[in-house]
Amino acid sequence: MDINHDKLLWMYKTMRSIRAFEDQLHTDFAAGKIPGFVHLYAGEEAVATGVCANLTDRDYITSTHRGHGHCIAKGVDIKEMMAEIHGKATGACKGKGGSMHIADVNKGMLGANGIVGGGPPLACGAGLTAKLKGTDQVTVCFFGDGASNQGTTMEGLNLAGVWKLPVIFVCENNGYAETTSPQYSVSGQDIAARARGFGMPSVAIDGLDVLAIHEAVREAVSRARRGDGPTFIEAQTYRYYGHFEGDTVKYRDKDEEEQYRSRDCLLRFRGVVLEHGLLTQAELDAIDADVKKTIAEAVAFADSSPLPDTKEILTDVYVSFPEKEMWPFQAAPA
Amino acid sequence: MDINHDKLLWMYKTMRSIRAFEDQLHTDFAAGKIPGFVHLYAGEEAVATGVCANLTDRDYITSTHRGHGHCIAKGVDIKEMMAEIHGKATGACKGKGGSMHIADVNKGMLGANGIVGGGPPLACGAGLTAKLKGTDQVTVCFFGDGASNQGTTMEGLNLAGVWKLPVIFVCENNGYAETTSPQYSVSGQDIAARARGFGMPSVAIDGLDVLAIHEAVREAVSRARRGDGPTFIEAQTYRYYGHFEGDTVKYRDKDEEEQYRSRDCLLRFRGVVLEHGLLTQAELDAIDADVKKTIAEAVAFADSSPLPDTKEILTDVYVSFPEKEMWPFQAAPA
Amino acid sequence: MSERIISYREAINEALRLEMARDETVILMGEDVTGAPHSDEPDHLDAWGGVFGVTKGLVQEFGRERVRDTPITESGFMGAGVGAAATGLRPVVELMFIGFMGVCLDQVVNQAAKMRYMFGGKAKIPLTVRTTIGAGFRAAAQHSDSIYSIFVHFPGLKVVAPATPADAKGLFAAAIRDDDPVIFCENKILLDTKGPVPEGEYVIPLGKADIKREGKDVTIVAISNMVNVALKAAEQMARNGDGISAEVVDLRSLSPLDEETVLASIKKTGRLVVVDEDNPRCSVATDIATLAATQAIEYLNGPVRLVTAPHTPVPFSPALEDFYVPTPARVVNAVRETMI
Amino acid sequence: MSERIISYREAINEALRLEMARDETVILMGEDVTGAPHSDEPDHLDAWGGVFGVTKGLVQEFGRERVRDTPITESGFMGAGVGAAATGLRPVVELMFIGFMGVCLDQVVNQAAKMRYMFGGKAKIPLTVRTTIGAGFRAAAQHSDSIYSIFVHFPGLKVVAPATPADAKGLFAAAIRDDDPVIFCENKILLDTKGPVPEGEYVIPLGKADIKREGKDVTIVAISNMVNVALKAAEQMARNGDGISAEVVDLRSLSPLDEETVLASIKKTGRLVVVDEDNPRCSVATDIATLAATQAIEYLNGPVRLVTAPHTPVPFSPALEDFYVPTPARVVNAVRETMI
Ligand SMILES: Cc1ncc(C[n+]2csc(CCOP(=O)(O)OP(=O)(O)O)c2C)c(N)n1
Ligand SMILES: Cc1ncc(C[n+]2csc(CCOP(=O)(O)OP(=O)(O)O)c2C)c(N)n1
Ligand SMILES: [Mg+2]
Ligand SMILES: [Mg+2]
Repeated sequence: MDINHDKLLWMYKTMRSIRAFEDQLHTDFAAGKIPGFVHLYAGEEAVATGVCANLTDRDYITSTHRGHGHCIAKGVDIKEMMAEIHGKATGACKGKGGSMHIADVNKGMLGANGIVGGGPPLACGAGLTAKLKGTDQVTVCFFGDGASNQGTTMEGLNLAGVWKLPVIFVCENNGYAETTSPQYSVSGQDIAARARGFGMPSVAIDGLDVLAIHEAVREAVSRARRGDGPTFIEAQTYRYYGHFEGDTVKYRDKDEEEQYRSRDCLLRFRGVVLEHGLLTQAELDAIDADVKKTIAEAVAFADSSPLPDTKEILTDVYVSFPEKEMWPFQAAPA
Repeated sequence: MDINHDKLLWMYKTMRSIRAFEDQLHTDFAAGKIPGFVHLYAGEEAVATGVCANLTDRDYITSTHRGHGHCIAKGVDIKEMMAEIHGKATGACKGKGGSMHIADVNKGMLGANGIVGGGPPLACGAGLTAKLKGTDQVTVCFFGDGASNQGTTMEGLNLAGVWKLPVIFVCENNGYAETTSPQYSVSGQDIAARARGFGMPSVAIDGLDVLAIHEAVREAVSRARRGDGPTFIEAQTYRYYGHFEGDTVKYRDKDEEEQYRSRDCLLRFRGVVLEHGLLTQAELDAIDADVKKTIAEAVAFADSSPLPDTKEILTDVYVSFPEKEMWPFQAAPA
Repeated sequence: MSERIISYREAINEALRLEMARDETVILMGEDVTGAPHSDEPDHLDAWGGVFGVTKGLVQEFGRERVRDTPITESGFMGAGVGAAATGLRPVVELMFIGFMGVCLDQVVNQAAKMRYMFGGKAKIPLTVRTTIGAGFRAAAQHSDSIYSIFVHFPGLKVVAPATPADAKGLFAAAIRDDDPVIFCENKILLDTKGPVPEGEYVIPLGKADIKREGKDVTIVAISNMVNVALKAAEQMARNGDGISAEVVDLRSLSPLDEETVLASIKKTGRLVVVDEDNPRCSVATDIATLAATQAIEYLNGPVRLVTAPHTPVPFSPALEDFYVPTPARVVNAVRETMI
Repeated sequence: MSERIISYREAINEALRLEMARDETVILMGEDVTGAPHSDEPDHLDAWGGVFGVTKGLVQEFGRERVRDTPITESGFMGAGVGAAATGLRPVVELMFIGFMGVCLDQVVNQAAKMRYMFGGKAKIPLTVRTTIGAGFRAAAQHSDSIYSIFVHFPGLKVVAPATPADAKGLFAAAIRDDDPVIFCENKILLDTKGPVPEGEYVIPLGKADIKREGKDVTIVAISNMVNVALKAAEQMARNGDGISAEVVDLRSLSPLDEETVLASIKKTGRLVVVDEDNPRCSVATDIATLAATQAIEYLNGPVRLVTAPHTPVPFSPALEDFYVPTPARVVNAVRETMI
């Protein structure tokens, strides 16, 4: 295996961080601490991690409503993420975006997105910037099995193909779009096959195997950096919790979930690295402890952070706009 | 050949009528007689004709901005079409729609459409009605090579596949979307291949050969009537005039056009039917004369018809709506 | 008609159930309107009944053909609704949130809304689009819009936004029966609110505003949940020392607009406040102010006042979102300003 | 600055050329903005320069990478414009007709408009969307809309609609340089109109209305080509026996709105007529009437009058379309009605 030690440590830490972050939110949501719609990534950690292991800060990703894993893997600050989800002024978006809109353009994270299919056109745009500026930056576009049926997604595939953009489409097929399986929603053999119809290299891979994902994406990334255009990767994965927090998950069987849990990406990674002596039990345990601490600190940070001041409601809409036009036809309320 | 004599006569008459109708408009537009955007179908007659030869009045079609041929082949009244294009009260749409919106729902013609990609979702709806009402009606969705890149078109393909709708997608690949060739705009091998990615039977055929089209669509129609779902047909064809009237067609070479004209669908059809003794020269000539008369009558009808009364501006927006709300915040002008 | 206390959610479900039983051309489609369309196991069937549970129980009664889950393909299924409406069905299409209109607007405003006109009256489009509006759900900028104004802007559409369970039932039935395309706006915040609703067939004609509270000093025109905000403000003012008597007009139907009821109230009270949660520019709120400016200016004893959301997207943080949505206090202030 | 007489079309072309020369991050994309993107033969290159020839000659100067034809995939390339803007380009995206917004609205109103806010200010979207508006072209219901009002409705967007060649040049340059997303509305009917336009760099700040004619008896607020209609009406009235002196305010910038200029004029004249070709409900016209009703009611000496299109789609037949678009005669009538 030609992955260096640091990268293996990074992979484990990233997957573990995502899992711990999501488990924490799951608990805190149940306790009534978290407002709004929260879509957890637990179970799918290997995908974001295996993908982002190939990227630098200068590369871009676009994400989805289920974006926490992508954010963490792309290096968005965990404390700021937690504060954002709590609606605090110290959040990654000053509390204005919440779980569905966490972004950090400086880290190349172009935003979670509340619109299914919102990301693929944006990814083409980031790819176009790299192409026109002549950099070797790549953009990864994450989206779900459900999103593969949205016209905007298919337009993105075609446009990236026509313009040979350095974009990698990663379809996270977790078996469900809310309650609906791709068996019902995707016409044709499968999602990867559909992408082939757009003339791009396309593979379906085991989305629970972070090393396999890393490998497939590595190839795609070098293709993109070489200027050879887009690649499509369907990663077959599973989400452990409901579509969003509060979902009672009555549309699938409990044993399906258990079967997937038995193939858990973290368990599997531990097994492989220990078996091959790539990482030690002590290294893994240290990461576990470290992550636990990070998450606890993030919660404490979120808890102790102030709510945004109501004055903040008017800022960040525009770079410049006359302030009195922000309350048209009326005086600003006290 | 198992096409009966009447159908052959109908095919020739239909193609000839479309050609004559379009040539007339081309002349009249140049003379300044025709207002607005007019997209002519000349050159592509075999497609609409070969397709509609398989349909009854109870079947549906959706069309495009280049809809005259579809209308004529589906049986819309030629006089009313001509009057519509002239903006007259006697037009198929009372002069309210014009060339880009000719429709006749009673003939199963669900409208030309000014929005590229507007038709495929509508076609799915007509297919859904047939499916839920348990009739054997089919719907044919005509669209262009350019339209194949529109998200709405691809959504239509997927939805028809998922719901196994009795819809036939006929892509009229005439080599250009305005000035843009599918070589540039369609990523992947070709349009028919892309459709295969949606899991439906898909063929590319010679769109200048009305008999080949008739044959391919016949199979698709029986598949649809049997309840076996959608089919995709890419018909390779060519438009003789500009994208719209007034276009000076500088984006393609004159010899390309001449090459296509040498393979003209009408010429070819005449050759085949005469060679095989299926129709006589006299029959063909009679149709030519007949069509000439029809078109002349249509022009006379359009010319002598009145313009719509300005009162008509308010009608047909709704089935029911308070009349005074039609000029909100103001009195109706005199 | 006998009444029971049921929720806004139940009222809509009941109206849909009754209309589907009454007319077999009425069908429902949308994402997860049953849940688990890939499985026919009874346990899975109807797992959701729509993201807010509004359509629960319908698939058992009417089957998967008429209660139809869709892929995530809003242009596809919205257009299918339009095409089905043009060919003989009476579809109800669920668009989960009004903010998703961006991915399917063409089928609504260029196809459904214009088709009859473009065809010279030769088609009718009896389509009802059910969608949700309203902030306050901590759902952030893309899931909290109330952008009904953009549909009101388009000739060819009708737009309805009920504030009470009874209005929800009666107006939804009317929307389904109507032969024109209707955008029916359900407020997420109201789904659990309860009120008396007539049993059995109950239809409220579209296009009629409803005076939810009579008063003589000021007219407060409000929409959807803002009717409740206006009523609270009116009660506060009645209780207060100043004893202002406010009339609350629930617009209910945004297009067509019941100009008579609004104008009669303005002429009676001589003062106008409009409360609207939608974005302020080019909105139903400015339409109502325009009614006054064009047709009742000589009756006004003070300036018109608007109480709306600011010109910003909907913020996520509860601290900001609660400031975003108009409050009774802001309405009371606005009323005072009309008295200056 | 020296001026020449050039057309509205040439003015836009010139502004784009200058901005592309000045800033290499400025790019143009849209359908057929050159023509024949599949062929590099010089004869084919630039065959169209856009459907109205507005972008002719640019590809020769800036090449196919920066002057970029697109497939018919409006969501795809509009979104690519947004994504490119967020990552360091300054894209100009051509949407051929504003009525096509239905197939790509999400990328404009949910992505471009909201991104900065949702990200807490961590992105800027210097995107300019060029699109065409206006009836009178006999282009029927789907190609004749002037629906800028729906963009004005959305916080996060700016909206501009110039009426003269000089304004077209200056405002387009400003739109490109602006760091927020701007919808720039070119009127098809105005493309061939000519007027004096400064040479070289010329930038008109966004957000400023322009008094195109001074007057003292009535304020006529107008947008785009309606400015010309208003000016004709004003001239007629000046020549007429009644000798009414009308002030014509060209809004130019629809969002942000130049409230000061409009209000100052209303306060001066005491009368207001708004002329707008867009659909009347929830429109810029009702916004202007609302300005008067909320902030200048005590200055009004008569009712506000609106002159707009009817609440119908745009009809095709010239006989109907000419009745659809506001005329000087209707404006004159409306002015008279403010005097009653
Ligand atoms: C345009 C749009 N349509 C519908 C929704 C509602 N919605 C949110 S997530 C979701 C399912 C998405 O499924 P998939 O793409 O498979 O992603 P997953 O949730 O499985 O990660 C739906 C329908 C939305 N947010 N945006
Ligand atoms: C949504 C939309 N985008 C763009 C246009 C402008 N337009 C009209 S026809 C056309 C080309 C269509 O090409 P194709 O689908 O190949 O049909 P053809 O004209 O060749 O018959 C374009 C771009 C439109 N009418 N609608
Ligand atoms: Mg999924
Ligand atoms: Mg074509």
